[in-house]
Amino acid sequence: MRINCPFCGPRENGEFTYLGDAKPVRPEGGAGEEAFYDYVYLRDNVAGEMSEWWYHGGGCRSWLKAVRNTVTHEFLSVEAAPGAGGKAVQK
Amino acid sequence: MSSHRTASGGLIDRGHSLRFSFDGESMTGQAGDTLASALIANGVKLVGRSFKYHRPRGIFTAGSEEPNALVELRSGGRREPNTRATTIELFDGLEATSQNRWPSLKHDFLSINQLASPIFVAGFYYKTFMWPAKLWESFYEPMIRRAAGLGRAAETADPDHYEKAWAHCDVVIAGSGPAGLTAALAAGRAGARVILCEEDFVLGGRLNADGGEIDGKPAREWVAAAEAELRGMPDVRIMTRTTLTGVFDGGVYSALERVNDHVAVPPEHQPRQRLWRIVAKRAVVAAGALERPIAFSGNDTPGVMLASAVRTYVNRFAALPAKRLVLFTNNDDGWKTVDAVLSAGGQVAAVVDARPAVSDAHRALAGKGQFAILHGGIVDVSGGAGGVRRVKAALTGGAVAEVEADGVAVSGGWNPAVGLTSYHRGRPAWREDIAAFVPGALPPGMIVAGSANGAFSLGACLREGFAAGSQAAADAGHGAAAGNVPAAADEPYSLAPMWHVKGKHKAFVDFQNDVTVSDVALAQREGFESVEHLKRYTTLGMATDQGKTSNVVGLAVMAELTGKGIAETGTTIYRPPYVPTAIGALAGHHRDENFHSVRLPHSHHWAEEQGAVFVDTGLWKRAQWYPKKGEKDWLESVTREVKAVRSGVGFCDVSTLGKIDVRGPDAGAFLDRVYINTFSTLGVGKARYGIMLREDGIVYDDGTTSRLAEDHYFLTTTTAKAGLVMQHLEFCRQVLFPELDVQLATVTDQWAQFSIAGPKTRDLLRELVDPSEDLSNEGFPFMAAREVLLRGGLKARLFRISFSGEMAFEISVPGRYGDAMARNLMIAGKAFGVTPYGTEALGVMRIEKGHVAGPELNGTTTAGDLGLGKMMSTKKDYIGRAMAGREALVAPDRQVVVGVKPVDKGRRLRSGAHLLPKDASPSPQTDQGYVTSVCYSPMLEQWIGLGLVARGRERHGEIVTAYDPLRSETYEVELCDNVFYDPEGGRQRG
Amino acid sequence: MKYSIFSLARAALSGHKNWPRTWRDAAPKERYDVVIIGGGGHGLATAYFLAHEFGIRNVAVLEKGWIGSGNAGRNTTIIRSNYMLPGNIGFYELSMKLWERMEQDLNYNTMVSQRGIVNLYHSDAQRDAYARRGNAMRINGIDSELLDQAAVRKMMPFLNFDNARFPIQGGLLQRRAGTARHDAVVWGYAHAASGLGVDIIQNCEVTGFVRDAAGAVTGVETSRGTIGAGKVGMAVAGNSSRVAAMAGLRLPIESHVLQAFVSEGIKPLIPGVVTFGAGHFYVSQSDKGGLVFGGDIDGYNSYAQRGNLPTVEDVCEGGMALMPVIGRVRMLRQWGGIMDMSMDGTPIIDRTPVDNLYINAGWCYGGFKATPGSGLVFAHLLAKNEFHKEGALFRLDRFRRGAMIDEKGQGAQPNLH
Amino acid sequence: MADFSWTPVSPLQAALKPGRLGEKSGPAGLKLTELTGFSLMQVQARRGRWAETEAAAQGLFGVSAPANPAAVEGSGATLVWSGPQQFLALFPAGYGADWEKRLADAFAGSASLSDQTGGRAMIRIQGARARDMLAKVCSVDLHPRAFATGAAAATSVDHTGVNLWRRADDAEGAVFDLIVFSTFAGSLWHTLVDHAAEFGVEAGRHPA
Repeated sequence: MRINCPFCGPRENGEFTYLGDAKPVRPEGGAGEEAFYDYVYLRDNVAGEMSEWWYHGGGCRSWLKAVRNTVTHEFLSVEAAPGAGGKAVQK
Repeated sequence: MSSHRTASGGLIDRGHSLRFSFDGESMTGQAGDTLASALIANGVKLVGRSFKYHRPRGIFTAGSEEPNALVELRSGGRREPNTRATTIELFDGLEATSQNRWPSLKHDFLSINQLASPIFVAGFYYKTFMWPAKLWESFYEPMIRRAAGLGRAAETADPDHYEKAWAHCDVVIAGSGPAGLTAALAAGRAGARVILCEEDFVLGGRLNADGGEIDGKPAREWVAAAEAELRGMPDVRIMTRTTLTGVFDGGVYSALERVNDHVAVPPEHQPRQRLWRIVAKRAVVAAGALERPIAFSGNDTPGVMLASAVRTYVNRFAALPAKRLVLFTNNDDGWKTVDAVLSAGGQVAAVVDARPAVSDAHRALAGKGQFAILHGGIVDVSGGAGGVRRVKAALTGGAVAEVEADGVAVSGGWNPAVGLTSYHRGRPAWREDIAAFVPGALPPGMIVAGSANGAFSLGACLREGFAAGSQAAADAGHGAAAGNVPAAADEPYSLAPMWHVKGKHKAFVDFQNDVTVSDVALAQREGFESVEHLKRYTTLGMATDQGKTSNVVGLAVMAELTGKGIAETGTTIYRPPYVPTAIGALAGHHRDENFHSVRLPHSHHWAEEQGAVFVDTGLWKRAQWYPKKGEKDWLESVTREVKAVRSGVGFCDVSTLGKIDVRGPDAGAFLDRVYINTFSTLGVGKARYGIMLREDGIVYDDGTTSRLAEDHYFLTTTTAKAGLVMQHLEFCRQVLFPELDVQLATVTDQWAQFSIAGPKTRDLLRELVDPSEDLSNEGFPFMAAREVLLRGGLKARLFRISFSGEMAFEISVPGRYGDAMARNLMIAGKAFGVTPYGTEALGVMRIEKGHVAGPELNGTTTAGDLGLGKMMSTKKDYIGRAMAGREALVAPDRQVVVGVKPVDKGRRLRSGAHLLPKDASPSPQTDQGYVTSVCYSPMLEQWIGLGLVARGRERHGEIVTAYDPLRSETYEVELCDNVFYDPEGGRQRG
Repeated sequence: MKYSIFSLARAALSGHKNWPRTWRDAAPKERYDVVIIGGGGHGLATAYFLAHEFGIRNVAVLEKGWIGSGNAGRNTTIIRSNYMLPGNIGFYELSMKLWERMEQDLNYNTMVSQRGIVNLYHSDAQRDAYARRGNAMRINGIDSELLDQAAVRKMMPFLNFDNARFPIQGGLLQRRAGTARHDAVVWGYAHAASGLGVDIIQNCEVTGFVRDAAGAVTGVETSRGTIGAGKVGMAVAGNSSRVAAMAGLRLPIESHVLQAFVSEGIKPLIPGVVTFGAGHFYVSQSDKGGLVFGGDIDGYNSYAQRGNLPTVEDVCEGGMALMPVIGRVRMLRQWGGIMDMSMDGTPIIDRTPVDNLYINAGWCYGGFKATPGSGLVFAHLLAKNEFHKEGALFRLDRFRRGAMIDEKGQGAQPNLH
Repeated sequence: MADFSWTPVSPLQAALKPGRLGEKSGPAGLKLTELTGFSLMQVQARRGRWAETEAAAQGLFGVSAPANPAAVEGSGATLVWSGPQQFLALFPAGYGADWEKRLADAFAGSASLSDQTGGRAMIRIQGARARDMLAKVCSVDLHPRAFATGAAAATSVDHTGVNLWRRADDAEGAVFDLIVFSTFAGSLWHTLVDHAAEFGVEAGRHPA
């Protein structure tokens, strides 16, 4: 498997660590147990295209959001996490 | 020359003889031979025994698809079981031994299994050996296991080494037959970076056996010219002895290069084999086709061989497998064998052709060779271990003919080698016109050409290969190929499918696993009709050849029985690797001490000089203790180290802690979100202990973090979690809280860090630190942190933190001064009896102080369980806060950290003992926790420990039972506060 | 027909022409009391126990392909009950006891072979963790022994004791652990269940649930038509999320690929099962002589039933580091199975929020050894609508309550379990 | 009280044995040299401050900071890309003692700096077989066209993070520089030497 790091170019997947589904968004602090339960535990786990977090820890240490097909393993896109590098990000 | 060596011809080096032995018998072959061709040249017919029935078997093919001719190659640590004689390049001194026989190949005791073969049918073992139950394990299974397997693994560790490598190209090509070579020429001429992998040690594929004419030249000449042209291209790499074995995602291909299998022992510094990971934009699979047999009674008799293999041995290796041969074919291609045998001076006894008629040319050939053409099929072969003697054929119309012969060549047609094309689970498609499966849905970036694609004529192979090479190069961004497609004839194939012939005796489909036509029928009868059930029930195709010669025949027989047709019946899933691959090669360099890399703290070599004993902690080697002469065991050394610290001063390298620079204007706000406690309010020059949770509310890691400047925190993690915490913090920074302006840098290696502890710590530091620095309790209070100047001009960071509970500091200097720091600490502390201590003493002192560590931070404990619940801020959001409040995580009966000490002060404690109420009998209901950490406390002069115990904090003073059946121990312990030593903490503050 | 050496011998006289089908080839009926989705080991075992233990015989097992085509037919065949935590430990021991009588129960030789498992340890901390585990097993009446290095060496002298990056210090041994012939387990349960009247329906893919006005499940839509059901149990590990989604449920599960490997057959070398404590590698040897081995999951969500090279290399590196005598033994085949990786590494056997729909899922890579226990516990729940005492903690709501059963302590990250 | 002497010790002090290693016949296929005495600063732009960071680099070194994987030769320093909007500033042995302060002043407010001098070792890999050896340990395509002079990569060798970049070729062929975490350096050195052994290695050490 090769992952096309937007910063480094295509790299061997051994350089990356997988976290999982990028769809769940961390609730605001006061959102309560139920919202966090959903965020922490429930997954769509789709057979097909899925956006997901990968960490290029063996390279540029950027978190990447990839869209990958879980049936074919094909990567459709790989983009940097919103806060990768020194980009300014508005809350 | 040997008995079956032809007088001339072939690609062997007749001037270069090689000695070798088979089952201890000495023989001679030539350079350019394989073991198989050399055995054939020496007239050897019997080379192995089958798996189940131990039937005598001979060489069946001339390639990596060989089911029968497996040997043990070499000896001792280099003994290599199940090695196909057909792929072993002959070298001088080669030793090969037949396998799965006892006492000898000719007289094999377990060939009595053949007598029981009426019972030993497919799946028989599922129906028996069940009664009486206990006999299965004591008798039946051991008996089956003794019979298991073919060859033996080596007796000692493999003495050779292996390596792995990466290669990158535009186009990787599997196979260097006519299609592969033209693909390489086309892609190379277009300017593409090309890797051409050839399993064999010469290029050319079937051209080496079947010859033919290309562009008006003999095929071998054309191959030589093509090779020369390719070798002249700087971006074309030709890799012989290299099999493309797997197709992975993203254009990654695995290939096995047998670098030194063709010599007795690899030259020094060279690997035996090399595993390549080839990254290619495009792949051209020109892996050819594999001839398939027709199943008939006695078809496993030594001397029965695929027709194409006969031609390979005769034409390429100048070795005659039979002096008087019967050809059994259902297609024109098989007839090429007649030419080959006659030209080499052999006789053809008869051709049995399954088709009702043959061409005029073939009839003429029969006249010239003076043999009969029998239309029909072979119904029996007689012979035995000594090889084929007579062949009986049933003719169309009912007559039976018998001929004397010493060999049978069989051709049931060709199967494209679809393996590589199917490894992404694309199902091959059935093509009726050639009665074969051709590649179906291909992995991305793959093109198939030539006979691998079902194009069996030489002309078509050349055309498809050239087109595929051009296409692949263009897809990879290169221009058009120069030159014309080499031309050759499109010879007819004219196949009439035939899969098996009914006969009286066993007709084998899978030779190695002894699966017969009747086994397939039995499987069908019992409902194992799916091809996958067929495979699993009969073991068809599961032998070392992966069914390369048997699968299609087997499923064709099944299709006939079910009446479903072959297309609907389908194939089983093809699985990599294409050829079995040595586990050593897949491991490469990573074995023995090189299994994983080693991390050494900067003071390692100094510690080595001190005679330290080291312990593996993750990848680190850490000093565990520093034995002194005369100390009888580790406990004595560790006790001395602890006492020295607690009464004087000692130091320990703690550089393995993860260290992270957290910088930027929002560094404090950032830390507030990742720690349960607050760091934004920490003053510059101060340190604070912090705890991180996972988002599920469980403790993730702990450590001390110091604020060195308004916008700079220095965070430490545990040794074990260093990398993971960095990853987690980057996730927080880049994904969860990207609005915060914070930067993270790993500085674990940058700082050599030492803990200096003991009442005389300040005395030592006053020696080491520049006198201008105020180290007094007021000038440098507990939990202060700042940069200081050392004598001699070096700057260091000094932290007044204590893990040991003593008056202690941690001092950091840039890594390259770590060695000097260790040495200087010895000098500075000499007058105070400074004692270096290792991780054991560190552990003892942390247990004495009741600090939690790895065994308590086990991934299931909450901050509350650890007695640190009060640190959880209620004024801010942080990772894990919401989930930490779930009912079961705050339940009153949770197992929480307590101290444990034996009631009998002389008793040793052991981690892992479970804790039960006093006098309770052990049961799941009475199991209330366990001992997590223990040590001998030199200060308390007894063993002490920490444990996780249900409601533990309410039970201080209670006597409970420590139950340790694994070590046959049961004893009483008292639950107590987890701080055993200096609970008021005066020592570390003083 | 009863299977035995006598029936075999009799059949041999007639050229094995009279063997009946191992299980009946059933066509779907209009309605069943219980429909089990998934003709793997768990589904078939559930059907068997429904019929055999609870007398519910109007049962169908629906399989989208051929029975055993999922993880039942693509695992490394290990059986063991060396668990540590309440919930798991009793359950896996229940399962182990059922393995020990399976041949007699099913009249089918599933080749249960209790040659033991050794989990090697390489550090004091690992030893302590195994001591905790082994003692927990003993407290639950399960055999376990803590071996020192000498004992391991005596048992497996071919391991790398002398030249290792992480020297072997000892191991935790469960002698009753071992292996079983995975396909035979599927066929054995099919054979026995079919004999009790269960309909096993292959090539029948479930495409949806039939719901009544109240939302309760009353049947399933399949590629072979609608089939009514009193209760529906799903046992489709690997695809649990996809099937649950048809009922509108989201699960605390991710699907991951686990690769497994077999070598060419060699003469007996490895006595039982051995796991490497300093790398991702475990191995046993089949009755045919192949080394059956594996390691860690590939680590990314996948439904592809195939993995990638880094994991292959990682596993073989572990193998060579542990036993360098296998350097010249060849890997013959590699394959991948889709694991239902749950959020705490522990399975789910429970009712669902949808009436009449029951779930058996989340087996991570421990599903094979659980087969008989899972069948019995799930059948108990389906038959009585009550939890079996050894399956009472595998609840779906444990994540909401914070009552995770996390043997590895990795938290809500499935690819780390 | 005498002052203490603070002698820096290379992380390769014990591992590196200068001289000919591996295959002894013929000319050495490659040279492996530890470069010592360098200073190294990790520079990470603060949020929204990449332009200022670049300007500061321009002012100090007379070149643009690398915005993509490249190693840029500036006046007095090599700037090696190490991730998005961050780079390593590498100074040769003997660069002025006030280097840290000069950087701190220049990048104040625009970038966060972390001294990594003590945390890395630097190895030069050069010679006719340099690429053949690197192909065994490095998954990056180092073909001269794919990895031109000045190209850099943050990648992993033997599961260890490294920064690798290509300098101008010399008479014997390609020249690569590599920096690695100092506590892994000895292990990596052995790995490199093992993989280079078949080509013959000349091992040495000299100031960066």
